[in-house]
Amino acid sequence: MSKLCRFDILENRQVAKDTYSIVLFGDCSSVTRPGQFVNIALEGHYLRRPLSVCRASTESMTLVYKVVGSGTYQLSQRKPGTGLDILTGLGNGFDITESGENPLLIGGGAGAAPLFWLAEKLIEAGIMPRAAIGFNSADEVFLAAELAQLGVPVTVSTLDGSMGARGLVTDTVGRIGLKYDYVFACGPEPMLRAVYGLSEVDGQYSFEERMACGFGACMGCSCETKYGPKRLCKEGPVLRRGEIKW
Amino acid sequence: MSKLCRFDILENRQVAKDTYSIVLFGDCSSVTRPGQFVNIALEGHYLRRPLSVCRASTESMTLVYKVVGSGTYQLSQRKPGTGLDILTGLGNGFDITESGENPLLIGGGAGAAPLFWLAEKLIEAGIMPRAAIGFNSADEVFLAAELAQLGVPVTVSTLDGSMGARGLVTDTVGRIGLKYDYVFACGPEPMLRAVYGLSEVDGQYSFEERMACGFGACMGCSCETKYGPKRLCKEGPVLRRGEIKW
Amino acid sequence: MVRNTQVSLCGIKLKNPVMPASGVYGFGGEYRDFYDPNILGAVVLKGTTARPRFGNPTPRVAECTSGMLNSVGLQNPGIDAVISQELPRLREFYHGPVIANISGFSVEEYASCCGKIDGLVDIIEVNISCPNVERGGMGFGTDPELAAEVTRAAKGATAKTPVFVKLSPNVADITEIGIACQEAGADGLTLINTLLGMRIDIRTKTPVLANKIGGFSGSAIFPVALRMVYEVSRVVHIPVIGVGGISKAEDVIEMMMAGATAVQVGSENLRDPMACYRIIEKLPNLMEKLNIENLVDIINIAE
Amino acid sequence: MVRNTQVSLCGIKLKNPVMPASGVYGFGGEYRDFYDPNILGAVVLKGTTARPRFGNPTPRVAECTSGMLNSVGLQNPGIDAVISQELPRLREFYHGPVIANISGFSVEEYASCCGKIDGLVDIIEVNISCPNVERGGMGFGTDPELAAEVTRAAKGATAKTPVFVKLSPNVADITEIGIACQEAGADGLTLINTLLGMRIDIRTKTPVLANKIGGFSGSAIFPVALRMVYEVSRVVHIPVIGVGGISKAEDVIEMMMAGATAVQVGSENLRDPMACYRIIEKLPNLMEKLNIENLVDIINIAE
Ligand SMILES: Cc1cc2nc3c(=O)[nH]c(=O)nc-3n(C[C@H](O)[C@H](O)[C@H](O)COP(=O)(O)OP(=O)(O)OC[C@H]3O[C@@H](n4cnc5c(N)ncnc54)[C@H](O)[C@@H]3O)c2cc1C
Ligand SMILES: Cc1cc2nc3c(=O)[nH]c(=O)nc-3n(C[C@H](O)[C@H](O)[C@H](O)COP(=O)(O)OP(=O)(O)OC[C@H]3O[C@@H](n4cnc5c(N)ncnc54)[C@H](O)[C@@H]3O)c2cc1C
Ligand SMILES: Cc1cc2nc3c(=O)[nH]c(=O)nc-3n(C[C@H](O)[C@H](O)[C@H](O)COP(=O)(O)O)c2cc1C
Ligand SMILES: Cc1cc2nc3c(=O)[nH]c(=O)nc-3n(C[C@H](O)[C@H](O)[C@H](O)COP(=O)(O)O)c2cc1C
Ligand code: FES
Ligand code: FES
Repeated sequence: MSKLCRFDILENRQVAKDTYSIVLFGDCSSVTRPGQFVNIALEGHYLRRPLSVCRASTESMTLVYKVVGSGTYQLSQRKPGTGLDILTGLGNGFDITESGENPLLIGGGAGAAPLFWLAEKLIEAGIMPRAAIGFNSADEVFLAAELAQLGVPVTVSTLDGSMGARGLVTDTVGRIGLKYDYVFACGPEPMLRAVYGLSEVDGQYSFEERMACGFGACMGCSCETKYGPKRLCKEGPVLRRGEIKW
Repeated sequence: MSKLCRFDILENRQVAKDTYSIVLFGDCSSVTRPGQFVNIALEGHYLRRPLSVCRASTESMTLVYKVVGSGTYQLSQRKPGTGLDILTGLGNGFDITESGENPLLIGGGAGAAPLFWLAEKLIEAGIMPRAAIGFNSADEVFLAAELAQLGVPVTVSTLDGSMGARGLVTDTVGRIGLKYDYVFACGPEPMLRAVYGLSEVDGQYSFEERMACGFGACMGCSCETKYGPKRLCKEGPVLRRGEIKW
Repeated sequence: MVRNTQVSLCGIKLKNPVMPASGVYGFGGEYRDFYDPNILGAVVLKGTTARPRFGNPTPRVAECTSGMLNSVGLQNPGIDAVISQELPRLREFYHGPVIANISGFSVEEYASCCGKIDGLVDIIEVNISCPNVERGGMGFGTDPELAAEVTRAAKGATAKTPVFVKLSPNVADITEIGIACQEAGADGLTLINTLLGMRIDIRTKTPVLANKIGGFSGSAIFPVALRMVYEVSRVVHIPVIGVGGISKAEDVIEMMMAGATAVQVGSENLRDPMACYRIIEKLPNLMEKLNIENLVDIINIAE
Repeated sequence: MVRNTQVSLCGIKLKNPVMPASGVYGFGGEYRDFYDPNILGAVVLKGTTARPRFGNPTPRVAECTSGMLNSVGLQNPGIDAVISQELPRLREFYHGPVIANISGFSVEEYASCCGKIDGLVDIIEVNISCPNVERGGMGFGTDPELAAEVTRAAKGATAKTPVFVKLSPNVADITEIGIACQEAGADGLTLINTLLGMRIDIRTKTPVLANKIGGFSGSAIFPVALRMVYEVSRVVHIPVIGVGGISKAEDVIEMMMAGATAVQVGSENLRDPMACYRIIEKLPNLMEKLNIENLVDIINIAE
């Protein structure tokens, strides 16, 4: 169930190069699963900006976003104490009940944000995941310490080798021969494709697409799947391996 | 000479029904004459809003405006301490050197705002004007006390008779047989026409017109005069009686 | 004083003139999280074609100043599924007037869809902004003769439901098209559909939309829509539904003064899912401020 | 690295591609309070006609969401006064390229004005958005044959100065008009002029403009202008000047990627008299960010 709510900014700080973490106070009752996202109205911008939930409780949530254009730039300049108009509880999110015993969480760049809450939920359900996250360079890395704090074994890759393994996160996973029986992946599409090609292991993949409404009304974000068209904002952003048409 | 400047709001308070007085701090060096105006940028509004200068010193000015639409409403909600992007020093303004010995200042509604500074300047030049100002009703009256404080004899008219004389300001001036040898008029066009018809006395009339630029670039505000077209934002808003085509 | 917001379109009474535009309201269910659709003057369904369509490749939306582009390309499950599944589903929770929006790539397709849905909805809105596949892609909506042909076909295939024709704004003279549709038997007109627009991503140096060019909608286009509604209303005698850039109650009043009997709110719903609710709630208050007793009194009033 | 913003139009070198659009810059003097016009790529003069014109009755501007309407109606002192007074005045303080903008209500008027100003300016921009009085008001800019006729007349009357034709966007297919002008000898094209729009004052229940309908411009129309520049650039081989809704350096880049060799900034100057200055100042910085060395390299790059 989606909901239109006012949130107050509690904190908005830089956590890595061009990357910010924003903590919002308000009604989070519609945010029920990791992998769901919210859609934020920003002054002077016609469309809302979709951002995944990195972490949520009933009355506060954390988003992690990268400044790429004028919307995210404006967001990065917003001060604690000011308010935001947000559409929450969007998308299906990850279903942890389908996970195997040894899931791998794999993520790239700012898109990796949902993995934190996902790890928490898995651990709550008695499953300790592994995580492999990739970035361009050391100064962009975030989430590694937080995941480690949860007890999750984390492998960091950077394209330029300035931290962790050098190369793409999928290269690293392949090279070190990480064993896993299920995968939860989120990040840019080329990364998702690489994960998909890495092994036949089942899993859930979270997609990004340009969106207008974010709640299923405009068909802007549709994706062809093996079981017909799906709206990534509604029947996604998470698709099962078995339905992806690659 | 027009100038684009940042101003800080020092004060913004209601002075009559729907009527506000705003005091602005900033570079007023281009505002040299009563009857000149400024053009204010407001968020979410494509065009600036023209408002006459009610009073100015070198580093602060006062505007008086009536809330009639979304722009003036937004302005009325702006808090002291915040800033405004303003184009100043616009228009020709009144020329007091042309005044007679016994000028009459006549104004209607929010448009009467420039009369205050005009009165001050005339008094500085050794000329004590009379003033006749008109409003719809008592709750809309402003400027009367301020003018009186300068020592200017003020006649107030209200349409509904709730304060001063009942009727249009021009009716009152005619009825009580006010004597004057020059007129400075500002207000809605019907009032200006009535003043024009009241006597053959020479004078200066300040006009309003929908404007885009306010600095002479677009020809949006042109007015046909006996001496050819004039831009009310540049060669106006003040026209001499002798050039008006009525 | 009670403010009367009722209007009527070809005898169909709407409790207020506000409805969502086709394509931003799916088949009626997507806004139930936000408000009860029964407050609407009518519900307008997503554009429907003879066969199911996925539409165009993504990205198929893009942002603009005060507006957006879309190149969704009529994604829909096809007329048969709309009739057998979507309509019954809608009727479960919505009891007001329903307007179907029909598109086609040939005159025959239009006629067939209209015939199938005749009698099952309150108004059929025929969207003639599609390219005509038979005549090499020339738009049905940009040639008065083609527009008339589609109108005649739709009217010929229907007996019970009034047919409105939804016009494209991408023409030099929209009155010509409006008159042609009226003469061909249209019961009403809806205008406007989207303008054609484009955006390029300067970082990637490529068009934002996979389809390159898309339909431009949102508050930005309001003055164009208003002008067209005004022009057409003055030369036809059938009712006009005004659409394009409406985002607030004031816009509804302005569009009706220009000649619209009812209005549709499109893209604004996508950025504010409460848009129609907000507008409908504000109307009586605004009517009071403007001293309007019956909304019907202001239709076409601006001279 | 030094960023090269130079472009050239028919051999005329512009130090940067940014110039004000016709009608928002008077005859060049109005912005001197704000910045030195010599920073501009070129100066474009207010639309000029055979005889002096006051233009339309006021109100003749209106506000819109992210844009404005104007129905100024070509107020200007006439071609003779422009040549004898305005041009010499401009040359006193401005030493760069000058583009004259010529309008007319008959083919003969266009030819006569173009002939008079031939050789006195760097480019003649022929504005064909005016109604054609000879053929009952049909716009010169909405019929390919009329557009070609005006182009031929302008070319026939000139020997020294390149002729650009400025197209109206109020057509179904702008490529048709662009090609017609090119075939008739145009040296370049400028697009777009204003869209037709309207606003009604809901308090007074009357159109805001005395003329009722006016030209719609400003950021709101950018996606339409960009689309048309893209469409036309792909089918002509003469240079295109892009205009419509440009308000920032990013828009300049986007418009050039769509196919424009230079751009004009219109209404944005009216709300921000420093607009051209701000845009020109920002360009090198933005080029650096986008890794563009020479601006000419991005012309028509978006596929
Ligand atoms: C479901 C979903 C979840 C996301 N979660 C995150 C997250 O947790 N952290 C994060 O940093 N980013 C996330 N993104 C990407 C994020 O939405 C974009 O980076 C952001 O919208 C860019 O806005 P902008 O104004 O800064 O950029 P601009 O380029 O100025 O935006 C212009 C338009 O393009 C759209 N857009 C631009 N880039 C993207 C993109 N990559 N995906 C979708 N739309 C885009 C914008 O929404 C806007 O409509 C997510 C996207 C989706 C669809
Ligand atoms: C030279 C000049 C001096 C002025 N001085 C004053 C003053 O001192 N105090 C005061 O209260 N008002 C004054 N006005 C009128 C004032 O500019 C308008 O009331 C104001 O612009 C309305 O803006 P809005 O957004 O509230 O109304 P809206 O109706 O929402 O404005 C819509 C558009 O119409 C224009 N507009 C609306 N009413 C007028 C009007 N009467 N004159 C010109 N443009 C208008 C606006 O500028 C805007 O572009 C002056 C106008 C001019 C031209
Ligand atoms: C995402 C989207 C999808 C649309 N789909 C359709 C459609 O299927 N059929 C149709 O006639 N119009 C369609 N339209 C056009 C709208 O119905 C409307 O005419 C247009 O968007 C202008 O209104 P607006 O400015 O209020 O959005 C669509 C518009 C959008 C934004
Ligand atoms: C006030 C005003 C006056 C204009 N006068 C002319 C003109 O005389 N000749 C002309 O070709 N275009 C004229 N135009 C159109 C502009 O040159 C430009 O094509 C149009 O405004 C779109 O650009 P913009 O969105 O940047 O304003 C005028 C536009 C405005 C706003
Ligand atoms: S973004 Fe509108 S349906 Fe997904
Ligand atoms: S408002 Fe632009 S010239 Fe006066």
